[in-house]
Amino acid sequence: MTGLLQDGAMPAGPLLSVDALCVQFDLPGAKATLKAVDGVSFEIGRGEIFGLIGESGSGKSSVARAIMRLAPIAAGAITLAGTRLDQLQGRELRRHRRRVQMVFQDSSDSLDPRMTVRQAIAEPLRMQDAPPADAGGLVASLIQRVGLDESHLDRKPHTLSGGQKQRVNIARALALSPELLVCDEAVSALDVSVQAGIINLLLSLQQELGISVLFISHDLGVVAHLADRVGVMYLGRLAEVASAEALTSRPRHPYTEALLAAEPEPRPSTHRAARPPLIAGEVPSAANPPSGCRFRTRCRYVRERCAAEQPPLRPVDGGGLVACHFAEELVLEGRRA
Amino acid sequence: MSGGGVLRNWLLSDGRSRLAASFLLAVAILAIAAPLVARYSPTAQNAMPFTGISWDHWLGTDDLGRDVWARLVYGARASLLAAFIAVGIAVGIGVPIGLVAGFRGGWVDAVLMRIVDTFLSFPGIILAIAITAVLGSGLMNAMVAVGIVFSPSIARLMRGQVLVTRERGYVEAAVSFGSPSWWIVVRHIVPNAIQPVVIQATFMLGLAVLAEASLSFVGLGVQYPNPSFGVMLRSAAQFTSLNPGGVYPPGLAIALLVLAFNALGDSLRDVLSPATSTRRRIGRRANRRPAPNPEPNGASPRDN
Amino acid sequence: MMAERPALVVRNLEVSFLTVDGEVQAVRDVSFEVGRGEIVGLVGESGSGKSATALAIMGLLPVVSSRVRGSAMVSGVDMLALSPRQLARVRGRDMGMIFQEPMSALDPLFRIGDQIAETVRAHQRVSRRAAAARAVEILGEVGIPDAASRSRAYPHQLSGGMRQRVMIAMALVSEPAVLIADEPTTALDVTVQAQILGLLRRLSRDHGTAVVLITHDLGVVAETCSRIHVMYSGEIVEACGVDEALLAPEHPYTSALIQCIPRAGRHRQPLHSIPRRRGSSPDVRPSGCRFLPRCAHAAEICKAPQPLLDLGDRAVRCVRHDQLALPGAVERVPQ
Amino acid sequence: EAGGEIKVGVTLAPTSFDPIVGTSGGDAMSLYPLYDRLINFDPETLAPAPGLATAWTYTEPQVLTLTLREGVTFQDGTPFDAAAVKFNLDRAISLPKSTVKTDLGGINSVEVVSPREVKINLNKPDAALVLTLADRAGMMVSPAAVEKWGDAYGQHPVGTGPFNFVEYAPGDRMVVAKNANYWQKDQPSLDRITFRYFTDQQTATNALKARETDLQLNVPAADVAPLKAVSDLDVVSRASLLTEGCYFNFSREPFSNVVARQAIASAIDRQALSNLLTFGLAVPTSQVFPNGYWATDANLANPFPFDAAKAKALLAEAGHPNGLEIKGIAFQGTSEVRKAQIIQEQLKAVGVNMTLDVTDIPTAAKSFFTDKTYDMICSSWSGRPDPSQTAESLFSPKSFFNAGGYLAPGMDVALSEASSAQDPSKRAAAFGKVSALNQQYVIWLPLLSQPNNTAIYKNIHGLVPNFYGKIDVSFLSRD
Amino acid sequence: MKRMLLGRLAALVPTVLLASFVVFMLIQLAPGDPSITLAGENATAERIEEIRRSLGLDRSLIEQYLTWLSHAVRGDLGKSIITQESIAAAIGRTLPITLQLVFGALVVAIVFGVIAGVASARRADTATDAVIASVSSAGAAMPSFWLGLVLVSIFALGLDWLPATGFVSLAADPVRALRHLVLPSVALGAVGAAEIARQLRGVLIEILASDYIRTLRAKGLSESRIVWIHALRGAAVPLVTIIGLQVSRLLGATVVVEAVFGIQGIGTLVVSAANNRDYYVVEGVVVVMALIVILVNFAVDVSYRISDPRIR
Ligand SMILES: Nc1ncnc2c1ncn2[C@@H]1O[C@H](COP(=O)(O)OP(=O)(O)OP(=O)(O)O)[C@@H](O)[C@H]1O
Ligand SMILES: Nc1ncnc2c1ncn2[C@@H]1O[C@H](COP(=O)(O)OP(=O)(O)OP(=O)(O)O)[C@@H](O)[C@H]1O
Ligand SMILES: [Mg+2]
Ligand SMILES: [Mg+2]
Repeated sequence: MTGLLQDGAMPAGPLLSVDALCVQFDLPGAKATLKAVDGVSFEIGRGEIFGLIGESGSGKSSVARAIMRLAPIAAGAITLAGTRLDQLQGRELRRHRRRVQMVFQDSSDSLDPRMTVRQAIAEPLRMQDAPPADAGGLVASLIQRVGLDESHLDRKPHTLSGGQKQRVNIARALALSPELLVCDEAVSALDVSVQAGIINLLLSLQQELGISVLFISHDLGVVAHLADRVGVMYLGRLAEVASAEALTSRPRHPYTEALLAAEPEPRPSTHRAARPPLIAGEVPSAANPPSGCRFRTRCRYVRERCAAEQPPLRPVDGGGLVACHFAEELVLEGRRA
Repeated sequence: MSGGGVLRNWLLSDGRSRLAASFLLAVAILAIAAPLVARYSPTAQNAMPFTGISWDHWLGTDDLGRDVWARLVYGARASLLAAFIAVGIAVGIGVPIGLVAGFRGGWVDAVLMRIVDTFLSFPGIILAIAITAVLGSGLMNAMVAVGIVFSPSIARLMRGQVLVTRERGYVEAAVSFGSPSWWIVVRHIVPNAIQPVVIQATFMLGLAVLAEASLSFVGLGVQYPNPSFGVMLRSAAQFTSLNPGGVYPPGLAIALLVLAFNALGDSLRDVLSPATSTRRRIGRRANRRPAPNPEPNGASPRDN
Repeated sequence: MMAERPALVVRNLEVSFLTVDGEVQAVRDVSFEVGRGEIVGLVGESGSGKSATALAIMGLLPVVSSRVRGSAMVSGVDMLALSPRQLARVRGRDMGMIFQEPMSALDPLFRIGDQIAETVRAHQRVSRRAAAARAVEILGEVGIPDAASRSRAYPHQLSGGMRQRVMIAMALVSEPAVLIADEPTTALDVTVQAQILGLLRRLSRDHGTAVVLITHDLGVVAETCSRIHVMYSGEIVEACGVDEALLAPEHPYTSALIQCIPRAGRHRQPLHSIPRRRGSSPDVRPSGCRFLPRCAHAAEICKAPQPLLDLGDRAVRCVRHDQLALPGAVERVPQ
Repeated sequence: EAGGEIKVGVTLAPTSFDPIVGTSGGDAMSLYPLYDRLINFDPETLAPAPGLATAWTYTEPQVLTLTLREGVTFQDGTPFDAAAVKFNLDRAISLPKSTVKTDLGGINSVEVVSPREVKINLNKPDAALVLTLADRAGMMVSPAAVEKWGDAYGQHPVGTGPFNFVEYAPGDRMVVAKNANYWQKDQPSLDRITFRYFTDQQTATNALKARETDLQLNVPAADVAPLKAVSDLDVVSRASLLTEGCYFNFSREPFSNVVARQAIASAIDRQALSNLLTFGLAVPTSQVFPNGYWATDANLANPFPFDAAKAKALLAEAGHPNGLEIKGIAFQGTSEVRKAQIIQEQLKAVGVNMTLDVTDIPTAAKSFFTDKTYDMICSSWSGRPDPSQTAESLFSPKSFFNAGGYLAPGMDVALSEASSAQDPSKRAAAFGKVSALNQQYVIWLPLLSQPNNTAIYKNIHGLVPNFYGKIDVSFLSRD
Repeated sequence: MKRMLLGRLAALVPTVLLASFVVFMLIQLAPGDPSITLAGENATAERIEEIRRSLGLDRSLIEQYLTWLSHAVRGDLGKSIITQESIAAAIGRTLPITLQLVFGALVVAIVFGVIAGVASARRADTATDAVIASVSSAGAAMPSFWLGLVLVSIFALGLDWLPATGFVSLAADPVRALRHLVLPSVALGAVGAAEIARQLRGVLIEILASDYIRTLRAKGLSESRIVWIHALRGAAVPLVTIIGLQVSRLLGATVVVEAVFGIQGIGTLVVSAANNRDYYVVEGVVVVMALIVILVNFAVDVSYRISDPRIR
């Protein structure tokens, strides 16, 4: 078993492994179903930050919610350190929930407007079978851990700023000492300076606590900054998985290339190669995806085989995984510099 | 400040709800202290009918020579009690049904909502008449009927609220750290879903007062010889030729009571829903206090 | 470029809102101009007054609860001095505006073609049919394929990018001199954002439209605009060419903003984060530099009121601008 | 000037246009224009007067012979003759739905003697029969029409009356038009009458005030004064047989005890009742019949006038020294409920607490008279053309209205004397005895004698009020 | 769309059945009995029992209901126990009257409600708004029969402008019909107008503050076009909902108002039938009313789909 982590101190094997995950939704009215996630597999190592990026509707949140057991899992396996999360039910499921915690995008919606910050952070603790003796002290240390002070504990959410609310959410997610933290667009709604603060916080938490993070964003810059490895999703499938560094400097999938090209960069024109957008049109409907390679309708390298055959996610030289028939032939450009 | 501005301030300011609340409080006190303030028994026929206003009879007497003021005061008792009973029953039936339907969903929801729809498909007063016919006459029975009639709309409202609340992020968060369903319902869903129900219930208090009047008018819900506003209005309405003014004391009492409950409901809604409240308050403040007066340590929506 | 009269000239714009806590000033002393065919960026953090500025120019702020002072000249007419009726006549004809949320900004109950045709007929005496034809034409121009049949679609039947194209078509159908775009791409995917920004650039160039592009994304400004106005707390703190701002910001806030953004080659390194303000209330504003409570370079002199210093091709609201060597988007060779 | 149309406001909609099927006393006013009765009555005395029968004699004590008017035809052209009379009476006795079966219970058979003469054979002497034929039982319907319509006759009434049925919108209005072939010369004067029925008394009054009706029957006491104040409007009041009073449940305590009933009789202040209930218009009475009526004994004094102290004493004597709880019931309707409340309050003053349930008339009547689940109901007696009908109904132990079948000592003798005597003065004396017994044993407690009020615009002429309290508007005329 | 509508119509069947069953049980459970009424004033217990048997009232309730239902589905609502009139005919006679009344009241409610609602939303938080709010609160606070009494005493008896009582069919004589319709329509419609004004104000204020209205302003549309074409169209769904609810309320409220104006509509029919325990009339009327309400709700549902392209 060749894990990505070479460090022998860690127990062997990934913390989380997602195998051929499918998430389906029944469309209201019509009798059709929508495959929001269609056969996605990846692993997250212990202490690793795994980034997931993709355009709106590509199924990022559905993956996250499936891991949280909040979305219906149609097929596939989700294994957390040997436990099949997807097969847990009832009490058993509730017991295991604490092991994976989530920070949601909408920081205010995920806090009950009627609860004080203290109550919100203490709530997961109360829900445990054996609540910790010093819950109060724990709450106080958590709030400081996320960079707020105890004076915030008795406030109601609506008196806090977006960044402060997101800090409270993080504190609450940490209360149960999860092994995996899922951040679904946790910084997307925030101003850049606030976003920077939260990113710094997540980084320091990850480094100090050694927890694994699934970090979802549509902002390639942020994901690339934070993650060890990044998965690129397109229409319910993974197009490419690679280390952040490799992905940005040497993309192997045309979609990744297009994303990099479209990323607006705050650099003076002198330091930036002007490139026309490499991609036209928008993501097709997930209810009725293209045959074969799902990206083929927008791909500038499209060939006949793309419509006929679905490219598997396969290893390529250089360590990454790519779902493109022609990954070896194409010469793709990385970040503009 | 323009004349319009003054009028607007008077009507739209919190004064309106304060006025409503004070009025209701006054009515409640009068009702409780009825024996002290009434001066006569509400059923004593101790004068000629329709004496008109006098020192002995502040609001005159009714068709049986009873003191209208005394009957009004005791009637407030009956009408307020009736309103609260009806709304209590409506909430008591409607909220659990809506909660169960909204939270459980599926066939439970389908069955409950079909029943609710059925009850909603009868014109309310007709259903109330039918239920009163079964339960027998009398104020309490009539208000039980009104409560039953009101309950489906509470159930629908509650269900809708539960459906919305169930999808909120904090509920999902609670699920994600393993909270049991009962906790989520009790701690998150009910407190956050109940607000519109409370507002609606306030409006319903007014509607119940009106329903009491209507049922009394068709002769149901009356407990002779005890007064309620509806009973008084009905009997006064029988003598509009002889005593045209007779319909005003009970009619105005009903209208004012309903008005007060509605105003209270309105202001409750304003206070509870931020969208309208700020708008309204801004408009008011703009007129009243042009100078900036920042409140110290106001909470900010920004930071870092 | 300066030979021509600018398409939009804003002078000393002040906007305040009447709130529960009294009158709150959201925009103060904002002046800028935009020439024909020029795209000017307005950036700043949330609540810095970008939208308030735009809405004030358009005359779209609530009449009851806001106060606007100053002037905004479009084709020689001061928008802020017009009566509501006159304003309605020039809106959409001389000035157009597009908004952030293309879904909620279109009337969901009307076909897009009709919504555009309605705009045409509001300003020109043309037949229904001609207006409809014009709608199809402009839809084609903003890159909507099969415009004739798509014009009969309802907004919800379109994707986000398509809707934003419709918004642009609607704003430009009467060929206004000025277009104000308030975060037009924030709700869109990056790939679509790139397309829309390209479209804006093309249209501005082809029609000579002056564009005010409001965004909080410095990347977007860098790719689209020639000049940038950085707003902080209702004031313009720095105004200059985009490249100058990114290379060598002179206001600490501009610099800090640039430093917040994750950058290639600094994987996992802590990002710069503008420290939290000390006073918690946004309304208790310092009489001196408004950025002072959060500024890393604050000095005693900053407590004095700060005028916008005119430095020729650049304006900065910082007395210490010449004492500081602030980092930009690229490592600078020390001078 | 003959001709024209009038609109009559009535608060009692007819229950049927088939006279023997209808259930309400108020039907008569709507039926009079359509039907003639065998016997009429004198409006002043209620003495029998010629109707379709020009003469009526007891040829034997148990045989009543009627001589019929000549030249009368039904509105559908069917001749009116002895066969028609036999048809009608036989129908009234045999039709399952008939509501006059009891009234005609004394009839054995009906014989056609000649086209103009009918013989009615009785089981026993029945002085009341003649005036019974002045009411709905004497209204003659066309045999041909009954034949034709069968069960639906009620929707297509045909009589010999002065007006033809035109249409009826149930509960709303009935329209009748002049019968050009009416047997009475130059009658009727009007071309058309519209009856408008109102469920609400005030609405009826409003319609009158707004001149949407020309006259209103049975104006309640409360509206008499206000309507009198309207110019052009007359209110005609006339004493009637309608008497307010209370029924007791004799089948159980407390009112199986005569002393308790006497206590109630003493507890009621009739003048106060009149003042409140009728604004002083009704006349206090202790007899079932109104003053001035031939069956009324003007010399009879009330043995239990209002006397609260005595009422209390009687209560104690009856074994209720600490007061009494009784269950009362009242019919729906403004006046009924008011009456009950006034009496409730008056009884309270002597320590009798009466609870009060209010329901519709049939249900209340069943509860009280058939099921006997209440102690007392204060309502009224609407009167009958013949006083014997009244006396039998109220005092005979077999009567429906005698809840508990109480028979006062000597009452049976007095009753049969009253119904079988032929000589009016002897009958009057017998009724005096009946009334005296009623006063003593408080069987039915008479309280007020109600006048009947009709409000009529001054341009309408010919109103003849009567003791019976049911006005016939057929022969009015207008300017 | 058509299939979907048919499907939804079919889904209404159980509601109607349940409604008819509930009413049937309710009225039969009520004390009292039509045979008492039929038996007349001084009937014997045996006579009443005989009538009960002949009416089939001695059978079990379920049996009676099923008999009723088997006739009803064939369109035969039976005959009135008391008057022998065909119930279908009785409803056919009274329903148009009540519907005309309900229609008049709806017109009053919609016209006044929409005008007031729009006016106060456009001038939100001004004196106009305050005055409209006060008037409409007062309108909603008055029992409609009381308002009826007051209107009659002022406009019919006092000023003699309009008739005090009665009813004329619109088909028979439109002018007189309208004169007769005015007062009852106002009495009935006032509450609805107040309700519509209040709710519409709230909805419109929200809509007028929405993004797409801002777009319309930015496009340079006139304010009246924005309000009357765009905003009001946006308010159509809630507006139609309120109107739908009003129909149900009005059908009930006529019971009371018909008495005040001496109109013999379906309300009067059902009340007097209920008083006489004329079971099948009550059942027939209430089921027809429920059917109307259910159909109105269905129509409301359908109109959502028409007025809002997003709902399909
Ligand atoms: N509860 C649901 N019911 C039906 N469809 C859903 C549901 N949740 C998501 N979808 C659909 O599944 C697909 C994937 O959605 P998902 O939210 O996972 O995408 P995403 O990548 O997170 O997008 P975004 O960036 O917009 O958050 C979309 O087409 C979405 O419309
Ligand atoms: N209608 C209003 N009433 C009161 N205050 C307002 C109103 N609109 C805006 N403000 C205030 O004015 C200031 C500037 O707001 P504005 O919307 O212009 O910011 P912005 O720069 O556009 O922010 P964002 O990036 O979030 O859109 C803020 O403090 C805001 O709270
Ligand atoms: Mg997502
Ligand atoms: Mg903005």
